[in-house]
Amino acid sequence: MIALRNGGSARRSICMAAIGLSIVSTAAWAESSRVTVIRADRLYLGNGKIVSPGVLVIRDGRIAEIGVDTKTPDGATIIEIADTTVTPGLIDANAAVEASDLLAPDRRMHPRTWHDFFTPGHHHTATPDCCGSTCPRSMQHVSGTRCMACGFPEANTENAFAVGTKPRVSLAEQSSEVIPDTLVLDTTNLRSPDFDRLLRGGVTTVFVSSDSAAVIGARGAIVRTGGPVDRRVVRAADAVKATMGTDPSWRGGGNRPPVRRFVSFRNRRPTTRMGVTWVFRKAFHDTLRHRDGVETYGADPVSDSAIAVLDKLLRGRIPLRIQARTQHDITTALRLTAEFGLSFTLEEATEAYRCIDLLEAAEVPVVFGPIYVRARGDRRFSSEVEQSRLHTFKTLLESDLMTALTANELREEDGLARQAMYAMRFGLTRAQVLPAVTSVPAKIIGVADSIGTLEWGKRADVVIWQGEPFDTTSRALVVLIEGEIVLDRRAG
Amino acid sequence: MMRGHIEKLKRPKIETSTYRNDCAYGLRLFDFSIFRRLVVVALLIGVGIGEVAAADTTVLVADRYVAPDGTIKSDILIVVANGRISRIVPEEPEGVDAKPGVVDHYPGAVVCPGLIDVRSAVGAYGSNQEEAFAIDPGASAIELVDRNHPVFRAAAVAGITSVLLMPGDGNLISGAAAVVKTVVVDGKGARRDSRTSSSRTSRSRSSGRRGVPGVVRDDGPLVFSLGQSPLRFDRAPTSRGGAVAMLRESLRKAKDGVGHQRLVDFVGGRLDGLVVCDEAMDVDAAVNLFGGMNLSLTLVFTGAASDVSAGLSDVFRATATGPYDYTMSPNALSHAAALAKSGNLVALVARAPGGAPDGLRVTAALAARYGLDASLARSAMTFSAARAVGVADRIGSIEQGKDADFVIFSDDPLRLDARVLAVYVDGVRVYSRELEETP
Amino acid sequence: MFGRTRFGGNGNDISGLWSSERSVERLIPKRLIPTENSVDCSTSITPRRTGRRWLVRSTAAGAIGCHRYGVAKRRAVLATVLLTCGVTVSSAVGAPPAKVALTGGRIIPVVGDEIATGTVLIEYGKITAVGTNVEIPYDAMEVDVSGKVVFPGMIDPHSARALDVPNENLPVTPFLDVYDAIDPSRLYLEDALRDGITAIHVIVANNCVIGGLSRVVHPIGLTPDEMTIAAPTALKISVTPKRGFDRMTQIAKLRETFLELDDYLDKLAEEKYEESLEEKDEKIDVGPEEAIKRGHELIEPTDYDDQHRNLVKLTRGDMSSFIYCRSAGDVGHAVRIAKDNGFFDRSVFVLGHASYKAVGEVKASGRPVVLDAQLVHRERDPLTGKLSETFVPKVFADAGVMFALQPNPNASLAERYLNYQASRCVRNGVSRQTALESITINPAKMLDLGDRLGSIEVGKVANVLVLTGDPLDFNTWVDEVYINGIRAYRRDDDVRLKQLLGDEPPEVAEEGDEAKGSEQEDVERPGKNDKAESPGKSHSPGDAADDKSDEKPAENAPGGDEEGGSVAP
Amino acid sequence: MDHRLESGATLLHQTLKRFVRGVLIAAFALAFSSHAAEAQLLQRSLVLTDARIVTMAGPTLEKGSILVKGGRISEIGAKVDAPFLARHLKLAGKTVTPGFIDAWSSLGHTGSVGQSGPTGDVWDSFNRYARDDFRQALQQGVTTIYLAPGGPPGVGGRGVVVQLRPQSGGAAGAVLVEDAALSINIGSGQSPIKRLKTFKKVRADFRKALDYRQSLEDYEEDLKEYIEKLEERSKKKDEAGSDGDDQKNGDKKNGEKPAKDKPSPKPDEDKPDEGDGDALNSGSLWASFQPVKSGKNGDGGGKDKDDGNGKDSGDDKKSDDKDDEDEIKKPEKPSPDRTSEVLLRAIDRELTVRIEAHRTSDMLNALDLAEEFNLDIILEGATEAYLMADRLAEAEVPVILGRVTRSGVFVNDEYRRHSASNPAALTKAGVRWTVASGAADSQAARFVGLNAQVAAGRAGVDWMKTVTIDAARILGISRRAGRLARGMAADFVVWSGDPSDPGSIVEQVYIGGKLAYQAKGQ
Repeated sequence: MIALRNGGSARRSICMAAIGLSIVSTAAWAESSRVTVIRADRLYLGNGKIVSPGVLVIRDGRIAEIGVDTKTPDGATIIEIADTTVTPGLIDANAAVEASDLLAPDRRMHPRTWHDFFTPGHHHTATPDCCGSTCPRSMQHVSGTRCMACGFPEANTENAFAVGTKPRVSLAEQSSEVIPDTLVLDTTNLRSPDFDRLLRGGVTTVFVSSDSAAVIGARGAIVRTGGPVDRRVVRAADAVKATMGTDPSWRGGGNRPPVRRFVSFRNRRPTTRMGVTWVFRKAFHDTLRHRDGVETYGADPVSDSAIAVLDKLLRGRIPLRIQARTQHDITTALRLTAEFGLSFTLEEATEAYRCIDLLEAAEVPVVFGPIYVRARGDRRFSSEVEQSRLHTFKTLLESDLMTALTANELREEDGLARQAMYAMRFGLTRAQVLPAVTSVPAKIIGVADSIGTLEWGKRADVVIWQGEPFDTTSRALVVLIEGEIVLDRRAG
Repeated sequence: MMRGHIEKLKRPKIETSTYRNDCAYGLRLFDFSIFRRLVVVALLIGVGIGEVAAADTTVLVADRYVAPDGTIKSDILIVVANGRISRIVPEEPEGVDAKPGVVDHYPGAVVCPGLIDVRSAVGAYGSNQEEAFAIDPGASAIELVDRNHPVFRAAAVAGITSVLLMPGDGNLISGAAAVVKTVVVDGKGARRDSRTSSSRTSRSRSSGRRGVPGVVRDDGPLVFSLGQSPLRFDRAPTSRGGAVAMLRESLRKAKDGVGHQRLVDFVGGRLDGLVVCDEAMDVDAAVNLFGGMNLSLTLVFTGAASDVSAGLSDVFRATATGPYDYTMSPNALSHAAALAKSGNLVALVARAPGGAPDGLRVTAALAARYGLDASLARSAMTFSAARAVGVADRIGSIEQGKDADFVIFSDDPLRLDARVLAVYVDGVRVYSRELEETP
Repeated sequence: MFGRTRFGGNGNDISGLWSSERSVERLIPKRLIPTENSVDCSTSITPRRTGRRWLVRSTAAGAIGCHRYGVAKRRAVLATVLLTCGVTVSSAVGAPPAKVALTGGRIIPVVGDEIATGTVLIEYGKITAVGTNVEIPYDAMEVDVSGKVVFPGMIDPHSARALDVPNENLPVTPFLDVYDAIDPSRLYLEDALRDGITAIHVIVANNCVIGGLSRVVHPIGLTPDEMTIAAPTALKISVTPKRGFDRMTQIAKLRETFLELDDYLDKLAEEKYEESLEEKDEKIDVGPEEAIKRGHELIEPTDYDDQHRNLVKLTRGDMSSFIYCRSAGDVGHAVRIAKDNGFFDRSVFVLGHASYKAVGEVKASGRPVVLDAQLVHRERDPLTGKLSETFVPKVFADAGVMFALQPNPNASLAERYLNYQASRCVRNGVSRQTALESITINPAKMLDLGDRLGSIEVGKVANVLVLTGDPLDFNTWVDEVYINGIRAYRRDDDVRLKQLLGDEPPEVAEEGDEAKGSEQEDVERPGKNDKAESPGKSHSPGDAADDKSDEKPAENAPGGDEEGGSVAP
Repeated sequence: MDHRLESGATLLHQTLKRFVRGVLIAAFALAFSSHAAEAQLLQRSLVLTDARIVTMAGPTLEKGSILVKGGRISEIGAKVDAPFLARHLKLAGKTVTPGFIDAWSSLGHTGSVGQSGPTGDVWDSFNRYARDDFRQALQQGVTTIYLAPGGPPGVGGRGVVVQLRPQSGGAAGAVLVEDAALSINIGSGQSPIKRLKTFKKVRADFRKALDYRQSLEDYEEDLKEYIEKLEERSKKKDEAGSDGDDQKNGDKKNGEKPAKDKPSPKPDEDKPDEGDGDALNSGSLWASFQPVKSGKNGDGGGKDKDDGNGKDSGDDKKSDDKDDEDEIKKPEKPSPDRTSEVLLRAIDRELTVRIEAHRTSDMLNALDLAEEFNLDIILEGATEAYLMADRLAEAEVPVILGRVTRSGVFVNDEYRRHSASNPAALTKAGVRWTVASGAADSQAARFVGLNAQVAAGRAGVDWMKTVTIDAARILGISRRAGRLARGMAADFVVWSGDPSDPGSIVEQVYIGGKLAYQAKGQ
């Protein structure tokens, strides 16, 4: 404890020195290539290697050198903080990013149509109340009662700053169950403070996966969490996400029309697991027929543009991800994909501990998470989360499967780092967990050649942690994306 | 104020009595500028060579006027003939070759081009929201116009002489908007002073293709909507992702020449567009969709200053924002200023009749209070607005050859205590405060 | 034990029990130091409750072995325990020793210096020696805790989660006592024990104007009596509007309550005076004003009716109050009302996270505060639209205000641990000592139990945790919990924990699942139709009854005060 | 000795040193202390010079000066004598105006959903930590607001006048006038039929208050009589000695019985069946009505005062007659009715009543109410006032208009006949009016100046007058706010130019002579 205190003060002074140095050195910046040198007590390279103490040299946004005692080039920016660890930027392979900000800046809209006019309170317009929300009825917010307008207090709790936490807000297109022709990126708010929160947790790259409201959902995107908004998208149209289980029947608008509307496009399949399987199978079946020149027909027709994507999927040009939680759904996914010769990445996998053998046999990569005892947010409305276990991730990691860890929609203070913290509490070591949030997800989402580890030539997405990463008392101090500082908490 | 035929000009004392409540104008009477203007008018009478029939010509004389760039300049003399501005004589009386039939003199007042609300539903008869299909480029807002709708009059009295009538923004592509005048000087809905009805024959140049009078542009910009409104109905799309996918698909088809002619024209750059956005991410989506297509687009986006990103002006010719009211946050009220700062042409909207008609001036005043340059704010209601909807060749500024639509304010239109003294449409005075208030 | 006397005539009983040292001694030998232990393993009475949720707590209860009454019931439960996990209990059932020595551990006493390797000696439920050189009595049970950390039991300063329903509908209910609502079968209590919380201040939730009396309890025991550490502790008052109220109404109601109290006292005085005359066979001789004046001296503590008794105590400074202020603006009103009505000196402010803005006012008032479970306050700058975050405890720590932390039962996992909440403080720049105090000695002081709980010091009650590592390290587990010197929890015996961590035999797992599943029934689930399909379900009538008891709070719970139906290991 | 002397000297030296240091520090503090830290006593006097001063108390000074001392304007004019050490503020080209007053505001109000009734004080609902809101209001020159209680239709709570003065610890707002008015809403948020019902209820509340007063007065009288009788008896007792003891005992029992029997639900056991049956069958309807009628009207019972009183006194007399003369019945004190107490203050004109009404029918009702109970009223809203401006002028009722830019198309019933000519019509008829933010939104308060510009522009009057001196007069605070004159509190705003000009900004705001707001970069 005392040591820590001293460390703190020492750190501060070094901090000051570092800042001073960096001011001095900035002058030389513009002339030659931009070089940043990071000195830390430990470098965790993400591939199992540790350099301690270590120096990391970044030149023009790429990692140029990793060494024990490398010479500092002239005019380099030096980041040197006492008692720190450097890791690759964390990668969340299944992040949910909110579509629109719940703490939206208030703007008064005039009623747009008669319809709007007669449903007052439709817009989230009032100033943020003490409850932190911007709901028009925020005046009436009472601790403990759920506001019908904005979902308070849900909107306000620390773990609920993400997608799907506002029930009944649909992100996936609900007019059809097969929508691989839509893009998740279009529903992703690149200005969302969610990205800032991810950054604060040391996450530098995310795969934003489709909402689970459609059987064959939209195509996910790979996005950086920091830097200028127009340079964040790494891959705009990536893997297609399919969903097994009950989510397609009730997420989004739900497949039963609201009361008093008997004629609605919401009157449709699926409402059962049978329906989900039917829609999935029909879609690929139609695609195969289309290939043969036979027109699609019958129930649940698939649009041409969707078929074009599904065709690529069948040819293996677009990766497939399947969300399945229960053992039953996981086996269904395995069965269906075997039928069409598809390979896929498993998402969520809540009950994976029950069917490790099957998964191992099929060599399915798994993006597991988040770890919870009692599901919060939208997940708690699902019946599929009851048999979650705290050891599932450990079991997966110790198996032959390629397993990544994700925080999904959880943004509590430190998101993915916290998931890693949980994993450590439930039986894993730091050395085991670190690849699961860096190099393995990079492999799974197919960006391992540029990020995921600290190696020569890779993109310099780097996190400098105070102390050891994934400790309760440590946090990301500095985050760099492509060698540029995007988060700096050295000052406090 | 002095009005009527030239003989009346010789009795300047009438002018003082008309401003009962404002002694400031009384004092101004003995200003040099007034004196000079009187000289100008006298010269006109003496020197005037009539090209045009005297009865068809109106001469407007005022102390100040709003120039096309939005600044207030002093001393103007406008000759109106055939409903258009035929001459403007800002400084010197030489060269005035019109023999005026009517001379209206507004000492101390500011002549402003007629205000334009570029996002309104004024005069729409019934609902303007078609719900059946999300992509509906065939609809035309001009079909909605009810020329006898009372809100036209309310808008005109507030100084709004033209509005962009928009189809509801609940569709991804809602059809063509229309620009109409709030007063038709020769049609049924016209209101005019007694003197004009007897003394002249008006032209009907404002009549549109479809036979609806008072139309500036009937096949107006194609309206797109990327906000959340198109997602509400019981039809596709229900999500932003779906919306963008649908739009992308139909734009792609239109490029191949498939689809409604308007859409094809739009993609081909022959028709301009208007994109309604709710949030910054909608704007991003619009930039992604339309960027690089080299189109003539106007963004309609009431966002906040923090939403403004650079490069908007590359994609959009103008951005319309508003209406602003007293309840909005500073962040939202600085939106117009932030847009202007990053190089966008800013227009302001009142969204009449949902918003109050004088909301346009309130919006401009609030925008000015929150950082928008005053001249830009004035222009945003007039010339910039006209440019934003592609009618700048006809309305929006006091320039030769343009429609003679004016509002006479007792002071700077941004000063909210300035009153509308008179409104001219097509050179005809359609509202006069003095006449209306003293029966 | 206290139940019948709460409203009854003997007012001394209420306050006396917990404030005097005597009562503690009375508690310990009778309740927690068993003289005999006669658990009859062969008894086979059909259990009333067959919940797995009983396991850990019952084990503890068995260990403590309170045998004053309710033997049959407890035997039944114990029998169940033994049937389901016989091995577990048999190790704990043996008579716990009166003297325990925890040797070889690193001692973090919170008050006083840390001892790298030392011994904590517990005798008859109290800590009698702490240090490196402690002579261990020959009859003490020596527990080797080397490599581990000995830490005082943590204290939850404000919780309604042990109650079946957190709030009464009526706004002003000073006559209520949480005693009547404490549900010893709440899973929350089991969780609390597992997480190292040894004392819980059970108090009605914030949805009230004047709530009821609170009490401090252990998380173990079969009845509220057994659980009680001190009662009644405080009266709950909320300045923040109750559901359906606005601030004006709320404060007007508070004001009127105290005005009405004055009216009542006057009326009572007049009556008393008349009665006294009657006794003397005299006729009334003075007007009402004078009668009231004379009557005030005649009022005895027993005369107050239920509605007003506790309010009188409050206004006379005989009782402390926990005043809830959700937003910063409420703090000023809380201070004013408390000062106007004479209970300021014993008040504790329970603050919402937005209240940090009033830190100046709080500091000036000099009163301690209980902070919101949500430690970060977020708000948007109206000018720039930027989201700003404030770490609330840091603000109070910097101002030097004494504060206590609450666990956040709504969080997904980590914030449920009180020690994790403290470690967040350290991460955000609060000193380690302050953070540790805020979960141990500070809440104890606020509850007027600073001399008995909250630290490892000689003479204090032996509520001690044995941790596997530093309390602020997330990988630390609570290994053992000693309450009143008796081991109430052992991680090795925690069947539910094992089950979640995958160490359990499969049959138990299935049953455990079901218990957990039924916990979640209170949530409306769109996918409910699938439920019947889920394997491994067996419905017994006993279970159904259990489920019902858990459904209620979820409906009425304010601030998500629903049952924490999960193990938070 | 030496030693002591020396130490004494050192002591002296040290004291001197300390003194000097103290003086230095004090001087330093004086010179550099920020506005917040200044104590009232230490506050330096402030001199503003060369400013255009819109006084509202007289003609505008084109180049004037103000001397502020102790938070008040001690001198104002073309030139003032600046005292030594005064802080000088040269404001050439700037305009100084009084702070604007929002006479009907909800700035900082945390909302009202419940019905607190007249016992509610809106100050309880004021969030003193709404820093940003206050700053924005000051930024537009607003320094004083009347905080309206709002709430559902009916008799609401009491409002306060608040000055947006910064307080210690980040809080702001100080009460200028407590209990400024009682708020009644009979105008908005309801259908026309319900509005009438609400009005009926309001009237009933006032009647009830009068009844309550009557019962109190009756009680006072009875009490006097009672005490007299007591004194008489004690005299008698002194005279008679102890021979009346037995009698007293007997009396007591007799006297007690009826008192105990009356409230007990079960009457005599002699006629159990009939009575119960009656009560249950025929009386059930009555039972539900009865308590409302008699219970709420205190002891008098019934609304017909004369009847009730007569009956009561008759009863008293009878019982007196029947019992022994020694038995004295104690008058029962009516239970305190705090709602009525507030309403009585309104009836006594101690409390202004502000009535929100929009439609003509509601405004007429409001005027009737004022006439019936002799209330001192102010009308809020008054959307249709232009239709009955003469009537309002005749009744001498001031009017506070709310938001004046409304479209009249998508609005509620009460605003449907909104007219832009409202301010002009009021001016013409000679009604005292001002314009305020209308309490609909706490954000709107800051734009009260702009709202006034619109309204005054329509009426052709000076807009600044409406939000300063006019508003102050209507609020009854014209002696403390709303104009710049000698002796007034120094609440003023420094504008960069003409306040009417959209380009000019507020540079500084002083409240009570202290800097409350300063624009960034000033």
